Amino acid sequence: MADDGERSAKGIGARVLRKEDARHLTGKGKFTSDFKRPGQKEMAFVRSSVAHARIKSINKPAGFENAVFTADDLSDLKPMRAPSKLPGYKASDYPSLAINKVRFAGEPVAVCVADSRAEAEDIAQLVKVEYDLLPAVTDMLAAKAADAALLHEEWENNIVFETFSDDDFSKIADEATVIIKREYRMNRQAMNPMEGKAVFAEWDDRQDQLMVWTSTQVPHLIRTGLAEFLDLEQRQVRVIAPDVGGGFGCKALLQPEELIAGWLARKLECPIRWVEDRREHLVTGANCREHHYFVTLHATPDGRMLGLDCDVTVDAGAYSVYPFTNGLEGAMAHGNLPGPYDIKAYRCRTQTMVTNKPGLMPYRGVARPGVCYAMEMTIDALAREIGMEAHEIRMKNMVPESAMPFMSIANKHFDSGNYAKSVEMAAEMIGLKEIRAAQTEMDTEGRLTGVGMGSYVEQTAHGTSVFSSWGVAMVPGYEQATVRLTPDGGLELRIGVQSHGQGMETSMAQMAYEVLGIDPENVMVTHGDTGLTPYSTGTYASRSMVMAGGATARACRVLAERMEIIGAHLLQCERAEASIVGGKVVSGKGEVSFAEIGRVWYLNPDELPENVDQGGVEVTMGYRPEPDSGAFTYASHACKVSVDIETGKVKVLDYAIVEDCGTMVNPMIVEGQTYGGATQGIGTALLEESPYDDMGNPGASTFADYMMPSATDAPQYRIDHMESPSPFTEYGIKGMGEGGTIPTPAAIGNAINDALKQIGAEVVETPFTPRRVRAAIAAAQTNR
Amino acid sequence: MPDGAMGQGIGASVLRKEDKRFLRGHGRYVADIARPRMLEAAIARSPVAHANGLKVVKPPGDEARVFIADDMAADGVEPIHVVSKFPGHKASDYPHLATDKLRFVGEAIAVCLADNRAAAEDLVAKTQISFDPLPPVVEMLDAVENPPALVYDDWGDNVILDSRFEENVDGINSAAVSVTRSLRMNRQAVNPLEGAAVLAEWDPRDERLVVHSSSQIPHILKNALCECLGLRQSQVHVIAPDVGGGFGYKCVLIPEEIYIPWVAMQVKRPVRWIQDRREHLVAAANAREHHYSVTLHADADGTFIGVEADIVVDSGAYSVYPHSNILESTMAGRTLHGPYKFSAYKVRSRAVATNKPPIVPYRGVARPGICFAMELAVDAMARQLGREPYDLRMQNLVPGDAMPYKTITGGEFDSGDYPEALRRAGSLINVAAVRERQANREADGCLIGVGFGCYIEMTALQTSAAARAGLAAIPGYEQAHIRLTPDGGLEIGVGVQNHGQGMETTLAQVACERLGVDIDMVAVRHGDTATSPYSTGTYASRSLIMAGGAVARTCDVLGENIRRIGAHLLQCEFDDTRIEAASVVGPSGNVTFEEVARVWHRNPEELPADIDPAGVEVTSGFRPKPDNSPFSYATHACIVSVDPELGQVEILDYVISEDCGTIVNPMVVDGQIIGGALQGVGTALLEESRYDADGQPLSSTFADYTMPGSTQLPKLRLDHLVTPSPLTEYGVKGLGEGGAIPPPAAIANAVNDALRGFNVEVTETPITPRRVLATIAGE
Amino acid sequence: MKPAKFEHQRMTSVDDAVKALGEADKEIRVLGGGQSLGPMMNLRLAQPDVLLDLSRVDGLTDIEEDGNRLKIGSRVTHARIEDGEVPGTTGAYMQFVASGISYRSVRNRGTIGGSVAHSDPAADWPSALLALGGHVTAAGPEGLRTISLDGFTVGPFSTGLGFDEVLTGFELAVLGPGARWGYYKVNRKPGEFADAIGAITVGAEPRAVCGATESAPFRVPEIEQRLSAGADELSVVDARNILEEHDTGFDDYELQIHAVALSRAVKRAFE
Amino acid sequence: MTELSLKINGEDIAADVEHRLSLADFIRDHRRLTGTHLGCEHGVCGACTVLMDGEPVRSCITLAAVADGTEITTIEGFDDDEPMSDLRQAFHENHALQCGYCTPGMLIAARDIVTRLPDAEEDRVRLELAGNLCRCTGYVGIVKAILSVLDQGRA
Repeated sequence: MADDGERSAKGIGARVLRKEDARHLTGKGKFTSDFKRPGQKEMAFVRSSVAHARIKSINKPAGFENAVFTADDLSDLKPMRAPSKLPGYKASDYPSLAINKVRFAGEPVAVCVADSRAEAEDIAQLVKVEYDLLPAVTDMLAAKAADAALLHEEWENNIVFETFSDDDFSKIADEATVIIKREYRMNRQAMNPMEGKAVFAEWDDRQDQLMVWTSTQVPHLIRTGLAEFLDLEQRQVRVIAPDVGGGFGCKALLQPEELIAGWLARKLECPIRWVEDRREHLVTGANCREHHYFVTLHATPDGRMLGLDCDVTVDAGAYSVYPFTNGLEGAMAHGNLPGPYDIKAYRCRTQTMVTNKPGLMPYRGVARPGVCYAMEMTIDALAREIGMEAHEIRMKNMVPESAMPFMSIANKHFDSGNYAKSVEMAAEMIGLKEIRAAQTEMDTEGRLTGVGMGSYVEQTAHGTSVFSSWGVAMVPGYEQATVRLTPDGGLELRIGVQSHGQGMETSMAQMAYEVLGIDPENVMVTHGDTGLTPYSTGTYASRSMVMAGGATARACRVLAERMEIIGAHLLQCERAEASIVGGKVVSGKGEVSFAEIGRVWYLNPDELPENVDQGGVEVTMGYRPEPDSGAFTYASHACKVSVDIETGKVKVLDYAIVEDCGTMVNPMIVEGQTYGGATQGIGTALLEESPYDDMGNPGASTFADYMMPSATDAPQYRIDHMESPSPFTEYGIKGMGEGGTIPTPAAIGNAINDALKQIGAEVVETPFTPRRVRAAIAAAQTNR
Repeated sequence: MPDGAMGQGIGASVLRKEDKRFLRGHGRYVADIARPRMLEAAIARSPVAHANGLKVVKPPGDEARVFIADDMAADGVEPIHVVSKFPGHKASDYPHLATDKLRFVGEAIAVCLADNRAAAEDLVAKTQISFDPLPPVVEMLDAVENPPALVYDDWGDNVILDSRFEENVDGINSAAVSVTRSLRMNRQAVNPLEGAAVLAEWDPRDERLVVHSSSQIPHILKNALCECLGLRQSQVHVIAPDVGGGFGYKCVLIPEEIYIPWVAMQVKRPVRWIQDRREHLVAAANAREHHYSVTLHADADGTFIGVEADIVVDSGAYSVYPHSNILESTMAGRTLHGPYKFSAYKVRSRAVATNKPPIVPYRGVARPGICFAMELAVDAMARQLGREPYDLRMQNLVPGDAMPYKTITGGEFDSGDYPEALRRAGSLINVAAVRERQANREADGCLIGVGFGCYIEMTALQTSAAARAGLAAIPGYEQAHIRLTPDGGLEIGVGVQNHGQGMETTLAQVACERLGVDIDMVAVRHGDTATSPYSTGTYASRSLIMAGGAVARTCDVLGENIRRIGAHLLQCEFDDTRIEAASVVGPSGNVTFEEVARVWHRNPEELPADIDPAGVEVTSGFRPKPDNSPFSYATHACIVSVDPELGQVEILDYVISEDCGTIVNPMVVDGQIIGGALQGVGTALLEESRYDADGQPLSSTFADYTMPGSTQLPKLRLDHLVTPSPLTEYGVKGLGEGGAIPPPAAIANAVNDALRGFNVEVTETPITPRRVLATIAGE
Repeated sequence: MKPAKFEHQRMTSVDDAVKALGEADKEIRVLGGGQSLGPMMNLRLAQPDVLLDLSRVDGLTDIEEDGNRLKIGSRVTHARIEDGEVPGTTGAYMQFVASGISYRSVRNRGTIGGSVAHSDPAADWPSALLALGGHVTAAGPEGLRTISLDGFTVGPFSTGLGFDEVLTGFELAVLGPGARWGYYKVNRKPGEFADAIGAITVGAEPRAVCGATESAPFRVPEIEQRLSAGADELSVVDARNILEEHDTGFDDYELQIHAVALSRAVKRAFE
Repeated sequence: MTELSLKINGEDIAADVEHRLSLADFIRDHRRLTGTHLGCEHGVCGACTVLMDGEPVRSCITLAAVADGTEITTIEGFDDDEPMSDLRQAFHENHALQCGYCTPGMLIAARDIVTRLPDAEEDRVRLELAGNLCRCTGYVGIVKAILSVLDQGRA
């Protein structure tokens, strides 16, 4: 088990160095944009220069009529449509190239094809599009106005989707005499994996199949979508995700460019490549995080939180993405707002609005950075109000370990863990007492110091029942893994999820080692290829290690049984006497190596026993946790910041994390995921923003305008682990890929507000830019 | 038995799925695949048949673009070892590139690389080769009896294996009549219209070698690459894309399949080699060359007693992987009996090394030779006894009621009615009418003859037999991998390779038969070691038996999981459901596979609790039980006209009555048989790889090597018996090779029938006009 | 994105470049290190027809002290200045400025002349050199001329160079050993363009520059006077008040950070 | 088209390329050395960093035409380079990479730090790294890896 100190050298719990490193360190990784085929052509897009307009005309430049394609030319390409069973959800079409109307600046209007990207851009520059401008809806709150322009004219308003749950607050009214009201905003961002989107499509006549290499987290879903909208049979599409340079959610969805590349490859009978450049990403990929909250917290004067009342608005942009829709974020906000706390009364309304911006996508953490930020900032506001330490309020209100498993007020089925302990440990690590002791002094450059915390629970690897309750069209079921013993005794392991930095080529091999004792070096993990791997909905929702890891364990166990039968025969012993130990089949009579079993099955089947399984040494097996309500990872982050009062600039000075993702397969990878996530959270908190002007023009289209966290922005994190195995999953693993990013905006916001409390200023809008911090200080100083 | 009633299942003449791409020129062969920065290879080859002291001087300035055996040795590349467990077999290594000794004209010496083939050939011209010539071993009988030299110095002789097959040898003494003949089948090249081709690249991302090769056995090639190059299995990916004919030539490893990938690893760039026709005709003249001294013993009434033979097989210079250089000689020795009953057997068979390209198992493998020998001996016996050859055959064939029948050499015929096949062929060719016609002179002065050829073909070599033969690749359980796609179609992965046999269609038909899925919704993927389960590949007429059986069995497993989902959706008991026309049918209604697929992939919340988590993607396997092979058989009969002045032979009529068990696709079966028969006509009348006394090949272009064309064979008439094999799924038997087996025998017998007035016999293929005239002249 | 088509011409002499500029009938740009123009071309924000590449022109990469003038060739890279090739107190000042420009791999290519000629208001050299004082040297059809740095930068992407002139270098004031300097840049992250610059030198006479404005950097005479009068500090409030008297178009936040930049530059100068 | 002759990873190369072609696209698409990555094409992210005459430069905003006569080293060209070997091992051991996209540029920048600034401490390392973006790791492992190589050098 995980915490008994008996960790094996290579199995679960071992800090095995990553197998995938070797190729990346030598520049031998292969990303989609690295593909090249003789005769290939490249695409460049003519994108809408306006946010909302009717298209009057598109004029193809003379001489290039056959190199430019518009929606009219692609009339047999169906628009994307992601249905949802959520009551009241309004489905809409997402055309790959704008049809009649454009709904955000950057929307593809026409595609140009040439031998090189530069030449395709030359043509794109010559395409003239005339627009009839419509009023742009650029703010989600303004989108609610009765006279707001309609994005989808067949609707009566701009609301895509609403959720509402009410509760009787009278039951707490007597006790809850402290009422805290706040308004928060988390602004829009782009996810910015270092490799943008890229697709390479080629029609393979031999297989009668469209081959699509694409930078995706969900190859099987892309396959399904491509077939659906290109009107092909599923067997006629094979999707391969080669090395993927980061995803973080924006590669978990089908994109118009993938469909268009597929369409063109078939139509033009040549390979087609498209590589999203950074400007395209920043303009058309500004698609996440944008939430607005009105929060009212009802509490007792001694810090007991009793009631939570919230109106959430989600800016979903113009279109609904396939397959997860734009309804997911609102539903998740609703279900996650109360976080790890045991609250008596909960009322929540979420409204998801369409606006003239790119369609909302689920970015790492999905809705939870927003809800955690709203909840945790409000807790600190309560703490300041009643003069209590915020971490004490947290500990006091969290669901206790003794109550596990616990059904939360938002119907989350918490499986295990000691939430309050994580708060206590994080406060200790950051040195809360010492900071308090030194806190009042401003340093020589006019900087104030503050400390803040953020806690969360993250539902991970939630399965069929949960996704089905969200009404999405693509519900994950049994995750599968295929294992194959090779003739030399190696193992091929095939999984339908996709690894793009998470180190699954290593951690899944560790899983195989745990069951079979086979050295991870001899395990080849194949992923990201619909032709080679069993079906999977892919990598998202922090699900891969739990799901594909579980499936790997199950498949390895079936294979083990088959190898034991062969081994027993070779050892001339009873089946029951043979077992797998350390990568061999062992009995009292001796041992047989896997290589020997491989040799017999493949090269000398004359030596096989009669009772051998005819399925051989290749097994596909599936897995789903039972119950499938998810394994809940949780953590508390604590940070210390300095605020330059004169410039408003914030610096993170120290950062402590205490997390519990159940049994850790590879602690090194767990830590890497956490640090990376937290740094993205720092981006959300302090730097990253995709602003729009009133016309809906994007204000950040290069890395000069859009600030990404650099090495100077990230602290040297300190981390500690708790390990409460999930009772529901294989080996007690919980998902953890996303969590690091969830509480960071809250922790940093709380630390800033802690620093500013003597001035009486509060920040309430991310990113906490120098300008916003200065504005908060100036407002407080004016009020004084 | 299934009758194709569904329109697409077993027995239906479904039009081929693979046609679409070929008819539009969109097939994808190795030569159609290019890569950025690819280099092309040309090979410097041996100009002599036998020499030692090889020295190579690379072209000055281009040393880095030329690779020789020393370079490979320095890198630790292992030569091809072909092990055989056969006692007495003399093992030898097959060097990828010649080391010190040269053993045949065309043997590869150096690989030269350039941006295009022409420039690579320029480098070949600049590569200096020197050596000390040795006397060549050209004629196999000389090689045994009077060797001019030793192909392998340390062997002491040139005999690779001397094997004897003897049962009740003394029984021969009771024979009343004996006839003896000395017969020869000459060397050929296999000549698929696409020659060999290899494109190799090292994928640095996965540290994996990716090899495209025009191969029938991608998985075996992968094994060989691992062995020779010291790579792990996970480091090799072999793809056989569209393959332009194989016929056996591509079911063995050729050196290029090792050294081209190795060279690609050295230069870190993709390297392609496309065999040209001249290379094929010179370096790959490697099939069929047998010599028989055969004596047939019979009772006075013509009942066969025994056969006695001394067989010599010219196995060329090296032993090929995985089938070795003794497959032909041992198969010939063990199964010379053909479809006939014998009580005594005394056969010696020797595989002999010569300075010619190494022998490979060409369509029919040994059996065209033994059929030629046995059937010519039968006709000779008939003439000796004054009997109709037809009658003599009828008298001696194993009868249907004897099935299953243990042969004198220990084999077992599974099923069939051999005499019936002869009867039907006889009635179609109408022997009586020929005899009548022969009584009158032909207006053009030609002579008419009728001839028969009967054979049995063991199809789908099985585990125990292959193990006995000591082969390097022993087939076991053949596997298929099948997945239900999210729209209710099927993707089937099989490890065999389809190169004209129509398996993308016929294996889909098997799945259709089992599950009722429209074959347009079935994708059969093959020829790729990554997308398919392991298989020893396509050879020995095994694919439809083995892969077809595996598809059927795997469909059963998949079908059960589908039924479980269907039963849940129908809210009925599992046992009350069945599968019909891609639907699960229950007492109260149907659910389509599409619906089942939707539930599994997109809405698993609708799945039953007892679902097998293995789901709708299944790998399972098949092997006949017991571990025996089904035997196909047929009788070919033909009428020829021989021009006694010019020696030309014309085929006037040709009939085939065959039994390959249950027919999956009659159109494909007919196509295979006709194609095979025309290759047999080539063997009988046209094709020959001739050598001069120095071992120099004389047939290096299609001007010297005559291929059968559209005029060589009149419209064939085909008749099918269907005796399902008790051993296989649906009773199918293999049939890919059979068509090529008896034409040399049937045609030679017809020619001899025509020439019987001269009291002479042709005894050697091809039966060229020169040979016919020489025969008539008594030379 | 990729650049629109252009012709890249390798110049072998300044005269050839001047000639080419004079005769041009299309958009023609001089290419220095290309580190500012490169991104703009990649975004197709700049679409010149011809680029004149000066990398093969001799004599533009020299650094020499000549009495009270420091001569620096236009093609001297930021990295060389960062590595201390410019001598003396001026060198120390310039070293500090250079090390804050973008990132090392950009500084290896980017040149001081290119930066000043490109005249991005958020760039460092236009402000930093204005605070130092001296001249730009430019080659034109009439030969070499010198242009005072005061007023050389006119506005965004606009300088005192004629259309047919090539910036060949600088003649800069030499700060004595006792001279003081302070340079403070407000930006979001290291290497990013400045949101505000305060640059102070106190040599023979004090110079104070407010940079990273909407337009050209400008000298702040009120601060220079205070420094001349012996002030060794400047409060943010005072700086705000002074800047408010200038026509800057700053909003409150911009005013604040420019005031802070000047205040802290003074502070650094006298630390 | 313009003619180039340069050395890439020790190999003499002559080529005829479009004037507007970037050094990065020349390396990647023409020479098929795809270890050099493009992350922004406006000189900010550092993924495309290569050595030109021994110094790190941004290949995305450097024209191929300008590289005429220079010596370029890409990530594929450091097989026998000791600082790079040390850095690779340190990156591996410190989990300094996840998706691998920024890694080639990051390594070349790191090599510049350890060779040019042997005395650098953590703050300086972070400052020098500010021009190379990594979206995955939070820079924790990268900074540790570089510091460990610097420490080895100082030991």
